[in-house]
Amino acid sequence: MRRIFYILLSNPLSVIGLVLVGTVVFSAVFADFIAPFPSHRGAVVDFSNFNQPPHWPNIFGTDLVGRDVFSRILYAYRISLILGVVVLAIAVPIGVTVGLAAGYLGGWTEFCLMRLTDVFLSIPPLVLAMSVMGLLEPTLTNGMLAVTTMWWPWYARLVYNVTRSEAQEGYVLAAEIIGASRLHVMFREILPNCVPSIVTKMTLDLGFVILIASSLSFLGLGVQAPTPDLGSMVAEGGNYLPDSWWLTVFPSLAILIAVFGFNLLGDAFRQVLGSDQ
Amino acid sequence: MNVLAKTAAAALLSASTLALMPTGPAFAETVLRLDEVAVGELDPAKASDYADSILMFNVYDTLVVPAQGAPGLVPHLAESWSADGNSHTFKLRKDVKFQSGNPLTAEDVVFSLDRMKALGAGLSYLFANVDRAEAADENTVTFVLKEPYAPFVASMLRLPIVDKKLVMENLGDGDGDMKDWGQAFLSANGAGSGAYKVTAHNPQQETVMAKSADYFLGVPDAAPDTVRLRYGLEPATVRTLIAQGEHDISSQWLPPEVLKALSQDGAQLLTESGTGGFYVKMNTTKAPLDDPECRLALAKAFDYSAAIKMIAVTDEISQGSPATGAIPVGMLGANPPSNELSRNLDEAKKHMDACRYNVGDQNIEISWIAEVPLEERFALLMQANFAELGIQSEIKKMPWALFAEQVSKAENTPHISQLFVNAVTGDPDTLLYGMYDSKAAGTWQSPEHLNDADVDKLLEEGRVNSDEAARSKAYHELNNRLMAIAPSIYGYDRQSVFAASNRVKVPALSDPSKAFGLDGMGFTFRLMEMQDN
Amino acid sequence: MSPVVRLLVKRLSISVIVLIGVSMLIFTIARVIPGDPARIALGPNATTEQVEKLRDKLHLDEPIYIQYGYFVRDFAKGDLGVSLYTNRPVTTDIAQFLPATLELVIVAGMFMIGLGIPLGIMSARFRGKAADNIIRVISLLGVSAPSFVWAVILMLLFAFFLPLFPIAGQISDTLPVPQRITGFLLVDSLLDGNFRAFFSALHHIILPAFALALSGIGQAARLTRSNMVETYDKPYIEMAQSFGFPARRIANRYAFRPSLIPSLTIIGLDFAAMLGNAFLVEAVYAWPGLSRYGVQVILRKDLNAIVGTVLVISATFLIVNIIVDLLIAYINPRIRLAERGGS
Amino acid sequence: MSEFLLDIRDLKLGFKSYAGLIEVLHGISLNIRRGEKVALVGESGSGKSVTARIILGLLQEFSTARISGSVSFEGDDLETQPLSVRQGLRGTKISMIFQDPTSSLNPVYTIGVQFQEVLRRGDVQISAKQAEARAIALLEDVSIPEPERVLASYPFQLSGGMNQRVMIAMALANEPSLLIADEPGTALDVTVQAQTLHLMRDLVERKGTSVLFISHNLGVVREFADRVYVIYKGRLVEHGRTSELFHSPRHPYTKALMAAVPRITGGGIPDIAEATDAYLDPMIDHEAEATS
Amino acid sequence: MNDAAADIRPVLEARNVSKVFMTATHEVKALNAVSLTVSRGECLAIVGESGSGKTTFANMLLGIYPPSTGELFLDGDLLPARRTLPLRRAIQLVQQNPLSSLNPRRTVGASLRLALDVHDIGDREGRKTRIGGLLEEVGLPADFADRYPSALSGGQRQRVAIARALACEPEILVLDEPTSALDVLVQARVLQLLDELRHRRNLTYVFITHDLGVVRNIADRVSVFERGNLVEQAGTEEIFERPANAYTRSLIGAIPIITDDEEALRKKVMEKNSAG
Repeated sequence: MRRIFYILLSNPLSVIGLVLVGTVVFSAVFADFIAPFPSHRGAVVDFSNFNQPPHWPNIFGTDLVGRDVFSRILYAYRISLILGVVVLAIAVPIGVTVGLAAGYLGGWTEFCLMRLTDVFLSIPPLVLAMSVMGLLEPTLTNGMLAVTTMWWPWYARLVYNVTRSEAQEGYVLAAEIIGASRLHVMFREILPNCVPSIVTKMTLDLGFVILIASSLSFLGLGVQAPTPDLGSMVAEGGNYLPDSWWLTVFPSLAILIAVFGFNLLGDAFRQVLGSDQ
Repeated sequence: MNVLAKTAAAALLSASTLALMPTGPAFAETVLRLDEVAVGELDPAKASDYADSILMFNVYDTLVVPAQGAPGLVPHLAESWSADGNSHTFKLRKDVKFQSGNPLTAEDVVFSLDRMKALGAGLSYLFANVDRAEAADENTVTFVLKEPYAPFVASMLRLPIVDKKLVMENLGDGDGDMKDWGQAFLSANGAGSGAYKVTAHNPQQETVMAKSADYFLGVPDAAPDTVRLRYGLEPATVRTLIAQGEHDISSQWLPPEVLKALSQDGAQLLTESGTGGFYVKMNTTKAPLDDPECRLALAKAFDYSAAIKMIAVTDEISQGSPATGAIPVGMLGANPPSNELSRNLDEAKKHMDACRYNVGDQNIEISWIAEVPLEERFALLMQANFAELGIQSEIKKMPWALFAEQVSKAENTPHISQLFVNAVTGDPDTLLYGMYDSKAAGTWQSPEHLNDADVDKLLEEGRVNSDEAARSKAYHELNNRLMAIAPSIYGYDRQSVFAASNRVKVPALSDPSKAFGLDGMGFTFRLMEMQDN
Repeated sequence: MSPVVRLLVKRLSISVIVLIGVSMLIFTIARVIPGDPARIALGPNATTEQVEKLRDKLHLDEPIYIQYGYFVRDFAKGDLGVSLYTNRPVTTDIAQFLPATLELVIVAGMFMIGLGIPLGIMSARFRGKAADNIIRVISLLGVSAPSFVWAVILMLLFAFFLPLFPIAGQISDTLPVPQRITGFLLVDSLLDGNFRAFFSALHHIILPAFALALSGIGQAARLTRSNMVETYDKPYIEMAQSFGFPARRIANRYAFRPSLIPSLTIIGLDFAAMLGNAFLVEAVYAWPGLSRYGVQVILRKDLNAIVGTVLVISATFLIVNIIVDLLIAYINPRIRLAERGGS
Repeated sequence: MSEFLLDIRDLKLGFKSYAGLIEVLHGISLNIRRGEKVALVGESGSGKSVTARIILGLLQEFSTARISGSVSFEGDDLETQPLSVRQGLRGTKISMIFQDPTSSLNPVYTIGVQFQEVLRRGDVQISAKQAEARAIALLEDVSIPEPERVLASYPFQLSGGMNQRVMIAMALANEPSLLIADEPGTALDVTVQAQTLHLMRDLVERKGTSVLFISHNLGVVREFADRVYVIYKGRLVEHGRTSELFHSPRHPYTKALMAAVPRITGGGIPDIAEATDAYLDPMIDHEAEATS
Repeated sequence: MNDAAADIRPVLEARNVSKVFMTATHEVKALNAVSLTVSRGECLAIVGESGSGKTTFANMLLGIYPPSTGELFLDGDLLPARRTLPLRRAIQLVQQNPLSSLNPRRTVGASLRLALDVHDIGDREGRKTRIGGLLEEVGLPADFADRYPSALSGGQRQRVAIARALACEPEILVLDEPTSALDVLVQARVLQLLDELRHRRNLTYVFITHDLGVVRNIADRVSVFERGNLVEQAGTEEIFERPANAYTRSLIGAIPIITDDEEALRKKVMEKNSAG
């Protein structure tokens, strides 16, 4: 543990990542307390103060119906994080099971599962999510479904590759020779050794889920108004460029900061956990 | 590796020199560039929206056109017309040739009507009443109606005449004698007699049109030589292009803030005053909106002045003016401008109390059309307004195609839909019949699914009566009835505002004495003037 | 049969299987969704009879596997149905719009490879030093924003505030469009000998391609770096160092090429992912490509067009992957000369 | 000019880490005369490989490494030399042979290409044709049949023994005065290892190359080296002429090491006690005693 | 050294065992009609260089894959292609590389416990003490059960691997180069441990190695494999004093040696080689 902290804290980039992620998570969790206008997460209209550039107390300006952009960004973080966590909570177990089974059992199991994975992987991720999302109703639940559909194959791929190399390791042979069941070998012997790669990827992916979800919303396939969503904010604000720049620039920066933070942290984990072995 | 680096370096190098290269026009002809959000439908029988209309009015001709700066119709392809009971006879000009060189005859008019009715798309419902058309001779054509229809002649504005010979030469695969009625051909090519002919059509990008040299009315030199109608440009793109002098006329769908910014940058604002309005439509078959009291409550709770504020572009120009009732000001049967609708929360609450539903239990779905960003703001406005009555609501964004599909069934139609509707011929019948007649329920115009005997009766009266005063009375009564049962919230009377560069002069959109009383006619390119610069 | 040919045959056959899977998947999604495709196709004013007639014609009342059968039959005839968005056969639309997207993606791919890989090499060579940290932050930033954010930002900076580049479209509208030969404007204009058009097209493509490439550049740099750093731990690098080869030569020659083999697969995937991200960039730059078409048809639930677009994009994706595999086989002598097969 | 080709004095090495400075070498001094084959023998982790890398200057590039002491080559203290000079020695005056020949050759280039690069280090002007001729001659020196075929091959196409010979030929291609051999052939089969070692010994003797031979295998050291240094946990514990040292090991650690090697003459498995503090006793230098 | 030859009945027998592997392009014959027996309590060394087939043979003993042709017998019973749990339990393995043979993410105790759980040895309570006992039997403190392999030295890990194999209470241990990754001092101690365990538990060893020095000191009999063929088989002393096969002699000739006695022996063997 000491070593892990040492490595994390000795690299300024990791520290920045930690700070950024901490800020984002903190904002999302305590949005109710931080946001100067908590009611602006919903359908509030205030035509006495609409489309205003940054000023006090609307430090990021107001949108076209007079809502505080800063407050909405905080709530948008909340939605993004929920989406990211839910997507990963579903996609990771599916992908991991598929990857373990394909990588360890081999043969026809491997062929069928990996071809299935290939099918999902050969539709560019965004296109797949868009198709699912576009054909269903654009809601948060469907958004999660769409992003999950495109996400599990990556874990299947990752775990498959790790499993294939881990299966060559002596401890797997040892367990087999002792007579351990296949399930034991897969989940108790191999899986723990996939955990570092999975955790690293999950950290990076929390950022990328936010990114993809915002891309979907950008195309009009995301969370619906009045729920605050970073991608939709950029997309809608984009209509008013360059005059009402604050409508686009701040949500864009918000995406950048969150994803950047998760990426830095993911990199740090990769460094720490990668050198663990 | 080195090869890659060199390629990249070369690419960058050329990129930097490129920025310095002049990209002026290659030849000295005038180009008009405008845009629309939707793809223009080239097939005139399928035309229905604004982009389609622009194409139709320039590539094709109609028997009559609206008078400029005044109500009524003036001859165009037809020299004169007369009515005899349910049959209308038109005398055609003899000097008109299609762009193909084929002469335009009565036979073409008959073909155009048959085709329109056979395809059953676009605005063909305007001709549902027409039993048949007959060509008495080369230049005489008679339309026979099934029943009296007062605005029939006005509906001729929506019957573009198609070059029969050319279409017959280009029939595609299909069943029956007429195969596909030339749909494949006409979706990519023009077959009209209009002042402009289609030279290229890319649904993703643009339709390019060029002056037709031997138009029967002639085309002034000042009119643009080439017109590029671009599709689907982002508002920010249009805003920048106009500011940089690379675009001429924006679509009317630019948000007011963008129009404002452009006008501050020195762009001119063009207007097309309305034959239509912004309607907030309520599904009268779904609880709680099946109770008129509840609908009235919503109508009273709607903040009309906030809506007007939202659409203001400058102090003088707005995308709309306050509504006075179901019929826009200036149209037959409309209330005077002084009768502005306004919000009254107390009355709204009274209506709410009279409503048989308990508001707390109700959740209302407010939809908005994805292609029109402004509607989202109205959705938010309504959500806030209705919340003051204690009504919960959720906002739903709907792409146009999905909306049009869902309204076909009353149970799928959202509680609240927002629509911009206009009279396609300028006559109130073409505005109101499609929206409120019980027989017309379930089209995109009628998400109210209204079924009201009084309304039906008054609509019929307005339709069959040929006497102007009697029609006016019928439409006034209809207006009152529609206010009383409130199938819709009448948001505001609509006016289209376009931002335009100063390279172009469009009298029909800037000079009220030259204005046509019909949406889209203002974009008659031959009447525009390009400035040299 | 040479190993490379064997690899090609194997990859092609797997691709066909995958493509069949993709078509089933997307076809199923497209058919089970709520909404009546016939109603959507005919538009708001159609009568019930017209809708019924079209339902019948489209076999919409048959079980889904029968419908799929019809789809496969039509597909074999090169018929993907008619798009409601453009009212034209989907194949016509795809043929018209695909080249613009490919052109954009290929140019972006050149940026990705031409900038991303050299940055990655530098980063790996100076690992742990300031140059490495700077490059890592830059590439991480590139990865950390979706292409639409970059598209908007670049447009704001270099088309609006600093009007160096055009803001929309594929070529200046004052120029006649070169005769369509390949569909690629850059190629066609050159074949035409029309250099004005060529430079205009190049001028138009740089900003969108760069916006599209930015995350790819970051990705390629990161990947190249991490694989090279791993390669730096290999004994043959130490051996090269022991022979005193200059650090730069060791980086560019000894460490880079072996590390390119694992990198290429992922770079290939990234390249293909740009096909998807093109959706975002084409929307911003009004680029008349297949992705923009894809967004429109998805928003409109234009089923034939969705199925067609997704199939074509997936097929392109698979082809890119096959090309990448062949490239790897070319670079990796172990595959090219594989005589020991599975050992 | 010093009598020693290589003279290491009080070399210390530590690595900075989260747990503070970890000392790896505690001040070792060793030297090699011209034409002499000197072995550095010890267990894994004893510090023998890092010593080789310090001589080559490879370790100096790590920011966490802390090095002190002096390394003189041909009389010049390398630490005071500019980087370019030190780098210039590599592959020309000093070269190295690594443990696993197959993974030490670049997998994506043919032997011929790699050979040519090595020859260019010695002679920048050399043409491709000359390089090939020279490479063929060098490969023949290490008894490689069909050198042309080997030059056209990739490392994975050749056996480990063949790659080992290639590596030896490369290392000696520019006629270095010092060859560092780090556990050569450990990854190979015993018969192959024996053959290549003989071959290498003959070659360096013929060319008069000095060798620093790093190994954990006492048997191999006994057959190859003139002199032996025994290293234990970063300290030299015993030093002497090979025959002397093997005949009468005196340091407790050396003795244990010798005892632990199973003999082919039998005698059962030796009983080896756990490590004792005696292993850290001061160094016993047979030579110093002999001269004094 | 030859005291274990008392029990004559073979515990393990291979009859004409061959193994052919298929690659994409051609067949590789890894083992060619090998027949041999191992007596109870004996240590049989299988000696050969890479590609000799010695590992293939071990893998078939362990049931990782079946022979292509030929049969294997345990206590006179034919070993089936799919092993039952009791058959798996009877033959256990100690691998060459202690770094990879222990799961880095599981504690030593968990690794040992697996064997007890799978074969249902002892009750839940008893397993814990049993694990401690096993560790102590291989010379490690019982509290090592809570450690992860990364906290152990190479020799300690190999001891854990041995304890794990013993946990199954096998009859036969297949030792696949068990000490070749270890330093010479550690090797000696591990070999010592193995020798003790064999006698204490009356185990049968199949000792696979290329190190003839080790063989000389631990094995009762030696089988020499060369390219899939069993080329020579004899008592250990016999092999070293009077090797019959040229390949065996070249192996002996290649061993690095450190004493003059050994040199003399090697010289004797090599002379025979050049003579015969």
